[in-house]
Amino acid sequence: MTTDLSVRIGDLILRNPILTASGTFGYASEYETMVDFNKIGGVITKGISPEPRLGNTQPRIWETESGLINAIGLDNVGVEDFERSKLAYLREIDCAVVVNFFAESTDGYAQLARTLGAMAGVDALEANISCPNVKAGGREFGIDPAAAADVTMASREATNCPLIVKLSPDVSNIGDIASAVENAGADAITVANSVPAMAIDIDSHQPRLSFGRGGLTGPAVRPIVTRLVYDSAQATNIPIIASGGASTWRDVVEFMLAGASAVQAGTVNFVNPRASVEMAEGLEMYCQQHGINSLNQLVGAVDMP
Amino acid sequence: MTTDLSVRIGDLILRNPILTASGTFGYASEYETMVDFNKIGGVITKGISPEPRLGNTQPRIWETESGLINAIGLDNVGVEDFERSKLAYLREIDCAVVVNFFAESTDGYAQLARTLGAMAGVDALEANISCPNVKAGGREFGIDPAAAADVTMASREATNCPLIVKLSPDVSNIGDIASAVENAGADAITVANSVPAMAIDIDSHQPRLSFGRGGLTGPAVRPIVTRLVYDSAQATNIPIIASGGASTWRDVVEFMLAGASAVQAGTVNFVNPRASVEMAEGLEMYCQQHGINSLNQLVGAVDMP
Amino acid sequence: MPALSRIPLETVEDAGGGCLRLVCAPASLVAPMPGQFYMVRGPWEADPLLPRPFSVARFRTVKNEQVQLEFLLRIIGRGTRLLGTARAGIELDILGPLGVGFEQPPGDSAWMVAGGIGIAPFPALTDAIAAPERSLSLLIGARTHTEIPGFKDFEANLSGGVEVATDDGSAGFAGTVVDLLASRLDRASDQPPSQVYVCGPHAMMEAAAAVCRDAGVPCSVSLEAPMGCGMGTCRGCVIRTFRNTNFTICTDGPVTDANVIWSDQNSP
Amino acid sequence: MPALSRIPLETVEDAGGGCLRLVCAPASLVAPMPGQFYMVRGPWEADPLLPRPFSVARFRTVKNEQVQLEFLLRIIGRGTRLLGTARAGIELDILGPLGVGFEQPPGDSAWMVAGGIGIAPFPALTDAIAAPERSLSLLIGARTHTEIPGFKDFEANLSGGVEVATDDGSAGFAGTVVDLLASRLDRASDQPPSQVYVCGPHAMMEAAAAVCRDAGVPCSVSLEAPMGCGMGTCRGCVIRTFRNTNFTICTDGPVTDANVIWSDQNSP
Ligand SMILES: Cc1cc2nc3c(=O)[nH]c(=O)nc-3n(C[C@H](O)[C@H](O)[C@H](O)COP(=O)(O)OP(=O)(O)OC[C@H]3O[C@@H](n4cnc5c(N)ncnc54)[C@H](O)[C@@H]3O)c2cc1C
Ligand SMILES: Cc1cc2nc3c(=O)[nH]c(=O)nc-3n(C[C@H](O)[C@H](O)[C@H](O)COP(=O)(O)OP(=O)(O)OC[C@H]3O[C@@H](n4cnc5c(N)ncnc54)[C@H](O)[C@@H]3O)c2cc1C
Ligand SMILES: Cc1cc2nc3c(=O)[nH]c(=O)nc-3n(C[C@H](O)[C@H](O)[C@H](O)COP(=O)(O)O)c2cc1C
Ligand SMILES: Cc1cc2nc3c(=O)[nH]c(=O)nc-3n(C[C@H](O)[C@H](O)[C@H](O)COP(=O)(O)O)c2cc1C
Ligand code: FES
Ligand code: FES
Repeated sequence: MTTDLSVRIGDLILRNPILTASGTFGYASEYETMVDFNKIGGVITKGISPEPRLGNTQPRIWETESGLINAIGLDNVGVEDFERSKLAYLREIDCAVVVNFFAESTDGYAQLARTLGAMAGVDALEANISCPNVKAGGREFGIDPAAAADVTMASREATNCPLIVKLSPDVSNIGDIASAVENAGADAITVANSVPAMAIDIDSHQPRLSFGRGGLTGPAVRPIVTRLVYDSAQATNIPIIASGGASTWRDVVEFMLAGASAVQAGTVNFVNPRASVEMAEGLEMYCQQHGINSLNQLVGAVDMP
Repeated sequence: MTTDLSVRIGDLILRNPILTASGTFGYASEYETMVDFNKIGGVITKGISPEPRLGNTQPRIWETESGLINAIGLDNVGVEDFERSKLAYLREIDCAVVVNFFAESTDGYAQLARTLGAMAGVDALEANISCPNVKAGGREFGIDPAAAADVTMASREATNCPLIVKLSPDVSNIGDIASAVENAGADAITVANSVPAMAIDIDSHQPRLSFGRGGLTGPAVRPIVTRLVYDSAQATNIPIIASGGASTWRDVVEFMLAGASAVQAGTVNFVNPRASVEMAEGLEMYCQQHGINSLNQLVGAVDMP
Repeated sequence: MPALSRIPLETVEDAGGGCLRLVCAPASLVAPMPGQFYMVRGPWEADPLLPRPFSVARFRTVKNEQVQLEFLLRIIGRGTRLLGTARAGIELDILGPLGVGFEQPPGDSAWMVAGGIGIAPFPALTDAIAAPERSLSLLIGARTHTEIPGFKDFEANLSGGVEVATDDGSAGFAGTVVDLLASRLDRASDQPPSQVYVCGPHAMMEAAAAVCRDAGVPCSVSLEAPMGCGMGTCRGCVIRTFRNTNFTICTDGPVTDANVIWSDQNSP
Repeated sequence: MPALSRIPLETVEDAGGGCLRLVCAPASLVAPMPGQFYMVRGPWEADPLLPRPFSVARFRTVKNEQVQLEFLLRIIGRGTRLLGTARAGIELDILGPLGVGFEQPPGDSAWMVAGGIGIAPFPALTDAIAAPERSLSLLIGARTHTEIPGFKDFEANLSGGVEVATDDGSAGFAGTVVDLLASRLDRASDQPPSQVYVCGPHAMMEAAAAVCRDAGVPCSVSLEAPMGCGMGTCRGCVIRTFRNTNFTICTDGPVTDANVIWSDQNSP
């Protein structure tokens, strides 16, 4: 038996549900010798902004128990250089290419969606409305249903490219936001981003990261994100893409049972650069062993009381 | 040099800032052979409700990476049996006794605050408005500033006993809720409770806990709670009590730098039943080594950019 | 009186059937009762987080009244796997003895019924109840013969013999150990054991308890649930009895008369 | 071409000064350049989570063209502590070789300047650049003499000698290794080294770089920052140069000419 692992996001069909998460996989070329791109569903680029950004100063990352806090500050090449120097490579790889992007205003999102969505080789866009690590742009759009809907609608109107919107985890009712984003025209929703967090050096009294706060990712947050995925899936009918702590194919299956149609491999790429391929292979094996021939049998199949 | 480690919460003076967290220390007698009560600031009892509660069925706990998910369902003896069979012991121990309580309505909170606050031997009350693990009572009061203020005000009017209010972590702006609770008359605020979470068994498709969801605690959540403590301390002038992931005296210092006046030892009691005493001893040593003679030099002293 | 001790691990060895035998260095401890358990944690960071509960498999009092503890455990998940890769010399945090252990059998014969690693507490129990006039038997079951943990070193005291059951018939009786128990009770209906002790998966213990109840034989079981504290405080291990009351496995148990949990029929 | 390999740990031994020497089993690997590094992780659960970066301290090509890697590390925190308690035989996940290593010195003499564990890459560098006509010296500093890691086994190739500096004067030159460097450059002003290689804490490297710049001697440094990926993707290790550009330590470095980071004065 072969299992059909494909996933549809708007008009885009992914070979399988495994995507690499934005900011944890560079612009893909870095992993050329490690990852067989034709074994995963797609790659998501580092977040692209209208202008290049240097990001924050050192220190930018700090490890905590089973987690990582980062405040990179969206260090990226900017949209022009992205097109000039990164896109050619991405166009050649044999999996979907999703470009993650963010701006400081609703208009900024719309403009960038238009520009990126028109580039050949860009298969989908992921609007990051949830970055905790910059002063403007990001999180303030992700914690309010109306603002989230505005950004979604503006981006939606600017492009026909499949549009994913990436939500914040630090909200009380993610279903409300997911539903607002669905109604505003998103093709899929990523749940979630890093969780706002902080760590302090008790000797120097300085925060461990130069930015002060940071975002927590990795296995530590997976149980939180699993609950957010479940709540989002209950509130919407578009695909939910899980992002937070997935490390093995078991975590992939768990997220799918909670309601995810696809799963991002993020921090785990640092722990094991081949993780995304191993997750895809493990999922296939699980499906074959359990006689699952369509992922629909899995997505949202948790047996809640 | 001796350091004054005492902390004031309303009229109550704690010997030092270490408290044991509700639900992780029973009714104190269980740890008689392990913990020198006269070395910690106080104990907080399991959450008491108007009626006894059996709690949820098995399974009730599940371990995740550096964390624990629980859905005990507030299994407790109820207020009558608490007075009859637990209070006598608590009255004798040489540290502050804080009674954690919850009800299903604002009135219920007020009545219970009145009853418990009048019991000799009860030094302070902690209103739990943030339990994720029951269907009614708890979390819905903790995610909305107005509801949180109502419960606080009703409890405040019912008793003169020092009143602590325990907030939910899964909110976007904890400062707003902390500030509402302060204005409604709380003497201190506990930040936070377990983080709503979920885990699923990929073989059975059942949630790992009978209740479906649960609350995540332990070291995994500490960086999140540190950020919540910082935000709460920025928004208020009453003592903030940190609760979430503290395991060593280093974590105590870190929470205090973020703005906590006191720190609860929770899940760590399971890992090391003597942890609360070790935290108090370690804090004292740190203060002496760093020439800190008043905790005011520490509380909120993080050097944010 | 439970105590928390840091004790060097003296021996780690393969016990067969995917199981591990851990022997701690002798330490100043209160001697446990058979059936009591300890919460055990190695010197690792925060993952795995919680200590793990293990029944004392055997113990001896050595010179200077020090107590030497031995555990038998099946490698099933993250915590037991780490214990399996530990080297002798590392220090374990050991909290105990905890809970309620086994009682002496009321008469001259007793049977122990183990589902797989459920054998763990029986060497200690055997040491404690073996007597010249007493017939002790062990019935042990597993899915297949490779999953049967080693139990050689207490066989000498099992005057009533050892019988093995495997679901797949690869060794001994073909069927579950509960089937074996039922058939043996049947055959021994004129001379039933004075006590049956059962340790294994919950479903197996519940079935064994029903078989004993039908045969009118007292049955004590050693219950299991995920544990946080081992001290009655976390309320993680609490189960509901047939009377709709709570039973806290770590303090009311782990050992209890089966009828407390599953049946209002009085123990005979 | 970095690769990810799972390699058994052949030897773990105390290297003195709170340091540890790890020797991996020979494996089919690309040989590294001295100054390159590997991301190393043991077989533990999710805490500690990330692999840790270590410079290759030494390597040799053995039969069948297999490469045997050796690391020298100071036990400072949770990850290095766990490596210190590991037993030979466990498997390490090793990603590398990563980054840019040291270049050959442009002339006949070269000095290596190490701050404490900053000595780590210098045995491999020494192996690679030692030549009959070349004078190689090592300057090593630490706060006190007990913190100086062992470095005996490559002394033979250090034809220019080894000098020690301790902040507390407990061994060798009393002062920092940068003071020692300055005074030695002063004395050697007529015959300066063709290259100075520096590895140690950032402040020490910056100071050493300034001293070299004043003396007109090329200085290459091996930079450090907390690392997530080692592959240029996480952006965790990025530092800002004096030109306000980003320098990605794991891919642009860790080794670089000091002037790239700290000064617009051209390398002489
Ligand atoms: C009183 C008591 C005595 C026990 N005695 C023994 C013994 O002597 N030998 C032995 O091999 N096993 C014994 N067990 C079971 C043993 O505790 C589990 O196998 C062990 O905790 C599994 O840990 P893990 O990290 O390998 O598994 P994981 O699956 O990784 O553990 C995840 C979580 O589930 C819990 N858990 C998993 N399986 C069980 C289980 N069967 N019972 C309770 N909690 C579980 C763990 O404690 C942990 O919190 C006993 C259990 C109890 C309650
Ligand atoms: C390119 C490079 C090569 C290195 N080579 C060596 C070597 O050969 N020998 C050696 O002993 N050390 C070396 N280091 C430093 C070494 O990586 C750290 O000492 C180690 O990561 C500390 O880990 P820990 O878990 O013990 O410390 P912890 O303090 O528990 O680590 C916490 C976090 O901080 C990071 N961290 C802590 N100290 C440092 C540091 N000095 N540099 C970078 N990250 C740090 C860790 O990676 C981890 O993410 C090198 C660092 C880099 C960047
Ligand atoms: C170092 C780092 C950089 C990140 N950069 C971005 C980014 O540029 N845009 C974005 O939307 N998310 C970014 N993220 C968030 C990840 O895409 C992902 O949502 C998050 O890490 C949670 O998943 P994980 O636990 O699997 O890592 C970043 C995460 C990390 C760890
Ligand atoms: C098993 C368990 C039971 C708990 N019961 C209660 C409770 O009854 N009332 C309450 O307010 N908090 C309860 N909590 C939350 C703790 O008091 C504490 O706020 C939380 O565990 C976070 O702190 P920690 O990470 O130090 O454990 C419980 C936590 C655990 C783990
Ligand atoms: S294990 Fe905590 S109450 Fe039993
Ligand atoms: S370590 Fe990730 S970019 Fe350098």
